[in-house]
Amino acid sequence: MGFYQLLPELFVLTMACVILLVDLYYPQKKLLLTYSLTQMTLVISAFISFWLLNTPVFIGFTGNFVRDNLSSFLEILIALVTFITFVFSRDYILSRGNMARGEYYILGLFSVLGMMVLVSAHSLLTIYLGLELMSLPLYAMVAMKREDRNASEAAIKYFVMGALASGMLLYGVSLIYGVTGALDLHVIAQSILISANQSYTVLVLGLIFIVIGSLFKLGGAPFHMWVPDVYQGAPTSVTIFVSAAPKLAAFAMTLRLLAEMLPALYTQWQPLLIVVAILSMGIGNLLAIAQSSIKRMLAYSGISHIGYMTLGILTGTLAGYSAALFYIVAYVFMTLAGFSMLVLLSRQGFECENLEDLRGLNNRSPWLAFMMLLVMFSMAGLPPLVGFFAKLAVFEAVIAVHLVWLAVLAIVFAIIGLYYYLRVVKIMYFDAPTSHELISWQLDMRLVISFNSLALLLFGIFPSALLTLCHNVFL
Amino acid sequence: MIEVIKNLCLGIVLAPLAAALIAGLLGKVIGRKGAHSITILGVLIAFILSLFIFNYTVLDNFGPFNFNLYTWVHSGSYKFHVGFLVDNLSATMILLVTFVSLLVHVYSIGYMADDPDYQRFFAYMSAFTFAMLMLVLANNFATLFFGWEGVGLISYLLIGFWFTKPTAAFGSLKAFIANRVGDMGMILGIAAILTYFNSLSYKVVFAHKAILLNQTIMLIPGLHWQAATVTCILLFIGAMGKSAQMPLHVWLPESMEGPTPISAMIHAATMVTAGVYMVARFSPLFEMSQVALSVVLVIGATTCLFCGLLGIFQNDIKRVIAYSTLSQLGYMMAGVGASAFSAGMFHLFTHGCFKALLFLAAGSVIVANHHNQDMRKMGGLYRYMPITYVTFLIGALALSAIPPFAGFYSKDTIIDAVKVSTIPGATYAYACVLLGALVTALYTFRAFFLTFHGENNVPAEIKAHLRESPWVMTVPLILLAIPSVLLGFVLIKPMIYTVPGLLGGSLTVVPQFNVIAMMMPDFHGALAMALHAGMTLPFWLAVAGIVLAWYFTLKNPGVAVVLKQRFAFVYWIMINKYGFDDFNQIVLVRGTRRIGAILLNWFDMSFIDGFLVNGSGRLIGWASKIMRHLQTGYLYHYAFAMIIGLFVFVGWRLL
Amino acid sequence: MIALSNYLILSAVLFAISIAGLVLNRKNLISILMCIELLLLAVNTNFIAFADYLNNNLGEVFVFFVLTVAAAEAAIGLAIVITIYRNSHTITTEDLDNLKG
Amino acid sequence: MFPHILLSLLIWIPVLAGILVLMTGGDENATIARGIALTAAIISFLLCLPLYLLFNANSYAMQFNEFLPWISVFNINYALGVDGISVPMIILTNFTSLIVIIAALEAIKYKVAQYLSAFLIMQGMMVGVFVATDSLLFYVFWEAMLIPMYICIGVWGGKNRSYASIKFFIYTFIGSALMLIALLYLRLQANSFLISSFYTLDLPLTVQILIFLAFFAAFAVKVPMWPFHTWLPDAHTEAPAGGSVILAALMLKMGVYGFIRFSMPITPDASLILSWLMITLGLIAIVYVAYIAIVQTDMKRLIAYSSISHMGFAILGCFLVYSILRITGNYHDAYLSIEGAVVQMISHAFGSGAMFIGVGILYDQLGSRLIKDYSGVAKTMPVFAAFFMLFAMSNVGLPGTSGFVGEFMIILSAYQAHFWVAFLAASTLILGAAYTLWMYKRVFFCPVVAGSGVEKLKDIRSSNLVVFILLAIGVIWIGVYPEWLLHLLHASVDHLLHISIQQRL
Repeated sequence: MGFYQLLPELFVLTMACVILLVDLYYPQKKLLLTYSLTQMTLVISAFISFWLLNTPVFIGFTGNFVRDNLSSFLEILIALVTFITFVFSRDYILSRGNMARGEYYILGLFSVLGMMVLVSAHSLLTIYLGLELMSLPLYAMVAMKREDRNASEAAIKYFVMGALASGMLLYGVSLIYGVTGALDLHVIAQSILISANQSYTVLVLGLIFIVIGSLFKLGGAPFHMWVPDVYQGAPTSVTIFVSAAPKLAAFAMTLRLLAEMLPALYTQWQPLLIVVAILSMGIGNLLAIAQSSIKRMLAYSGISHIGYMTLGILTGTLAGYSAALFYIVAYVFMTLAGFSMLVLLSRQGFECENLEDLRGLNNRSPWLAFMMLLVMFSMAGLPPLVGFFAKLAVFEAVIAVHLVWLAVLAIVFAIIGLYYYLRVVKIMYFDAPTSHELISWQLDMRLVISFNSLALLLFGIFPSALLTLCHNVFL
Repeated sequence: MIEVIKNLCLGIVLAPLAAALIAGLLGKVIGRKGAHSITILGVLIAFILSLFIFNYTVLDNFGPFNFNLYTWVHSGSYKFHVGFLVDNLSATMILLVTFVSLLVHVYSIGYMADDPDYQRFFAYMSAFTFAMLMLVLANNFATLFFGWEGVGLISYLLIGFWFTKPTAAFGSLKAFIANRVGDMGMILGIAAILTYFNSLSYKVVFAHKAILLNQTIMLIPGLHWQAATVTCILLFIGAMGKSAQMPLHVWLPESMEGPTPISAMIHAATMVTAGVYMVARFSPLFEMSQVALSVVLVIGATTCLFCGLLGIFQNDIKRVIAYSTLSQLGYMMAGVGASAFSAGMFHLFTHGCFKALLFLAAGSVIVANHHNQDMRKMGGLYRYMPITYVTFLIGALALSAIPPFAGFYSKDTIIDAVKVSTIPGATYAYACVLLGALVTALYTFRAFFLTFHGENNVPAEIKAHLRESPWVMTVPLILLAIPSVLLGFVLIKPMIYTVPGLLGGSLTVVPQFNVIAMMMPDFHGALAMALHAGMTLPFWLAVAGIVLAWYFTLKNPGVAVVLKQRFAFVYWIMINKYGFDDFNQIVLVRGTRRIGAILLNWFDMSFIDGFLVNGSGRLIGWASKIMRHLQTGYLYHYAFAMIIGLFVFVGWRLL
Repeated sequence: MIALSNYLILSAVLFAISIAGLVLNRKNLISILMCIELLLLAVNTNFIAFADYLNNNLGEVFVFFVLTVAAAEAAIGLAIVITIYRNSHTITTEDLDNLKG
Repeated sequence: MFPHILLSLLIWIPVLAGILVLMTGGDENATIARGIALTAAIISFLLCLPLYLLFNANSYAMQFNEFLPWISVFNINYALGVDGISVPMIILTNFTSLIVIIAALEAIKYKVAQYLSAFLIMQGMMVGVFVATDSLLFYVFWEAMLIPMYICIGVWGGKNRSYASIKFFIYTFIGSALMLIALLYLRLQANSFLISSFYTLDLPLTVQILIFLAFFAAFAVKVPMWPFHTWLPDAHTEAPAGGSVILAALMLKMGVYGFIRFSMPITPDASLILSWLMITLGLIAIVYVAYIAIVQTDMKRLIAYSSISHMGFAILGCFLVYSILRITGNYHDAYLSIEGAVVQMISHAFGSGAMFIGVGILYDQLGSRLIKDYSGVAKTMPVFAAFFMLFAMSNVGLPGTSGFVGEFMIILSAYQAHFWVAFLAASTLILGAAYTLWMYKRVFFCPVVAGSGVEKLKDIRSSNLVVFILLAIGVIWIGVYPEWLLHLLHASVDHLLHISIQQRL
């Protein structure tokens, strides 16, 4: 039966239940046990996924489940990213009393489970289930800071839009099902190939719904409206979570739906993605300029990154997919580092949310300023940081399919985007600090953020390993 | 032999350079005495070695020697060297340069005695000698240009020697810029040479000069010009800058802001004559273009007369001499323009001596008067400074071309050469140089009478200290007075009326322009020429000039005042120097600044930077602000945006 | 026998109504939740109709899952609405515009 | 020495030293930071010696090659090598960096470690630009250099530093971003990022022109050519003295280097067709910008504009090649102009770099860069004034100084192309003298105004004196014996010219 292929998912599920019980019945100070168990779970699941890496592709459980390199790789990353997220969450929720509950981790774990299901889903049903399992805890987590009006507002916006999007996705799924009579991705792909022109219109209609549903989760324009509000409104530790790991899962979903299920409709979805990519890059970069809240700015910057990533997918080539994968991985670690920095700079009674709060960071903590500088320049796509090679990879893929104009347009938007990244650096380095309060010294956070940021540099100087990995995932 | 010459030349050139470097860099270490000793030693070495060279080259007639020291630039087809050409022309010229320089160095010990920047001054002077020698000795255009600009630089530095004086700072800048205008022509001329000959070496260029005959160049569409003409005129523009020919003469009067020894050496005897030297040096090229010669002649003659006229109206003793220098440079140019290259060079040599003499004598007067240069506050000085008086008189007589002083021979030769010349413009030029003789005598003796004769107007406190200058200043005067008397008499035959002559094969004259050959039959020796002077117009004009000067300054000064009132307009033009300065200041300087300001403000800052660069920045910022409003914060708008997206996609892909 | 297309049209109409409700309703969050339920019902209708038409029970299976998820969704949605009410004493959609721009 | 890793050492020693310096932390350890930085700079400069000695100037081939696969997926390699054009640039880079670091020893007192580290890292990146033979590696160094420069202008700059630094960054990024697209396109055709593999591509004319324009965007901004020059005065004015020196002496040169290394050999036909445009822009830079320089009131701005004007010569020198070739038909005639361009690049580095340091010295003492705040500085700072005069004269292009050689070679070449081109180019003799010496007159000459602070100025000493002496040696050495530099160039220029004039259509 190959149950061991399911091991990471099963493990996380079991542990989530165990931790739920522990948290309920074992009284603890500072949630230490819950926290450690959660982190341990993530680490172990990552190891299990790692162990499953490079095993032959397994499709089982009546075609609902797939274990391939993409899924294992993304599962590792999801676990890792969540691990980092939780490192930054611990102090954050402890110092904000009403959030300090075990549910935070448990919800997070369930969401991770949803993501894992999503990345290894092989049928429309599992995709839907994974998607919802991932999203529902997220809605709750956004609203966890219960007395915060903005958090609730963000939650309801996220929730309503998310529900709408999954409704659309479902509608598309139902149409595809109606045409092909199947839910298994490969079966659908096969039957579309065989009966090419039959019900083409319905197929395309379904495709459009599916594209909208999946791009919504990624946060591509014009389905991006929730992103800035949620990122800004949610507690920063949740923002890290929302902005990072789910993107990996959503990326996998998009790729499975478009590249695995509907490669035959390539000519139909490519133009859609081109539009989305251009809009995302444009809106993301343009609107980020006008922001004074750094969380919101990073949200818009995230939208633009999704646009660049989409460039890779829309090529419809393996090189493009691997470029997109590389991009999304790079993006996730950049955004992780960016938001983590905000957590690190916040303390009880002070949330580092506005650009102004970074003023003169170089005077207060040169090291952290330097880390943030790396993040910003990586996001801007400057060598020798990983963000540059991410952009390079997608541009390369786009030019390879003779969409040079698109690459030029993307570059133009990158130039516009450069401005606001530079502004962050400017605020940190060139402006005099307004506050001289010491920055709290949490070794774990500092270590993690240093590793994270230096990784951006390291993978920028030696991108080959990661690039090759992303490349091999699709072989 | 050539090795010996090479080493001699190196010695000549490097001795002043080394002296200059030591005096300049280690000035504080070696002190004032050390500075003047080392530089005088350097120039003395150069002078002595020049004598050897002169002996070898001119008297013993070995030579010419042409050699390269090292390759300066080698690029593709072209090789530019640093090298020397020692022939009669350059050998004679370096003798003059080192001689005058030596005397001026000695003289400066006295003149500059009270100056705090003593060492710097001597360093500059030695450096100037170096640059001038490079200019003279060059065997190719690149080296020539090095010396050419080098003397310009040091002239700039020396005019601005007392840089805290605003007028000195202004004068130096003006001198440099005016020279640069000429140099621009010069460098284009050099570029033309390279284009036509693929080489900058004199030897190659002169050997292949026929190349120029078949070439034309189209500067304005439809108008073909002789390559020779264009090249020569471009080079001549360089000469105009350096030799202060109209309209680039404006800097020379300003250069009087420098110390007087400098005026004597640089702005009278040596540097300013470089233009004449260059035209003579390139006589093979100039001879190929009648147009170019004509231009040289007309400009020279014009400068000769009109700058001389200005000298009459000056009250500053140095400025009078400065305008006289301009006028005499005009004579030289007219001479070479008339193809009497040897006559031009002849005047260059004699003028170098008597003008240096005049300046140094004037300097002596100025020192005695405690740096007052206004002649109206002098007068009757002959009683106090007899040596200066006599030497000044000798200089003045030489300048006024009274036989048998040096200036008579050289100037009369030029006037005769212009008279017999047949190239276009010669008649006009003749009129100019003829009147120039009158004018020269007039302003020279006006200055002479005002300074040394008449009523003593020296302020009382200075009068008490009036006395003759120290020997370091008077000895050079005497040494210069000797050639000012004799040089013409001695040199006229060997230099002008002998074939091949003192300057020998350095000069080329084609038969149809050879005015000297036409004058040859009328020459019967130097003495005869002096005796014959009474029969010639220029002599009587000069005498008339002296008499007029005497009449207006000593006999009846009131007439001058009446004339001034009667011809107020002419006087106004004259004291404004024909308006050249105002024109430059208002049209060129202010115009340039205006253009610059317009380009800067309207184009660079407003259009490119303001509109295009920051404009696009602003546009993006504006778009960003506008688009922000799309994100209204209302849930139903967000949903609506998604639906719009849906409809657009559906409509686009399915309809 | 009612033709498949009629079901599809019905579901499309339901879908349209729910979306219209989402877009046009500016007052009450609860009705937005209801619209979302309606949206899922439209999808369910589709699935059932297709399953019946194709003679394939996968669609029906899917419907069960959708219903379950919808229930969970409604629970979370209502919980969020409650926190909103606690914080701002209103559940009017129009008032939720703190986050914008 | 180790020829096989020499180039890597040249790149990475400064970078590693930079990191080391950065780790010394705050200003309490400034002395250590200074020591490390100076040592590293001296070592890298000394490493140029084996580079120069072991370099075979008779071969056009890339030497000291290093080749390691770097990013195999895209076939990007860590490929280094130098030819006769890059060797002088590398020596210049290390020399200038040494100068800047010596000059910073005294002048910089705030965040010393960060300052020195920024410059060391920049130095490594700049060497990288000149030694990379893989175009993407080139691009990485090209862009990476912007970051420390941005920080440098922004942290240690003047009042308007934020604006200037962001403008500098975005401006240069715009250009290079387009270049990236061109590189990616070329790699698609050549299946390799090696620059040499681009030389053999036969591209259709339209493509060539587009690629030329993309490269043009990158290099023209860097040079900077009119009308892409407006970042430079701002950046120069606001940057600290060291930043201005690096900008003027090295970064601008990269634009010209790019034209010689990329544009001309890769797209020869487009270069030929568009050479008129380049020549025109070069002339505009020479004349128009000189006019603007005349009316500047800020010394640094004035020198910045004069830099633009001088770089116009370098551009002119590069693209005159095509006109000369058309007229004389002998490509040996074209050497003069392109080698003139290289000499101009090097010589300008000395002259303007030194002048920027000079203005920095004045600024440190009086806190003003405005010409009108000074008068009679020569009275109180005679040694400084003497050096400044030398550098000003180099800027004016006086024979015997380095500034003359390049201009002379290019003006002479320009005449072969067309009289009026030469005429406009030669107008710099007047205009250059006008703006430089007019400034000199107002700042150094004229009486000292009491109360202006000039009377309290102290003349240069110790480290600044060393800097000036080194620069003065450079200026005079190149001016008197440029053949020392030129002999390195011949073989490589010959090779690149061959490629750059081949018709590929």
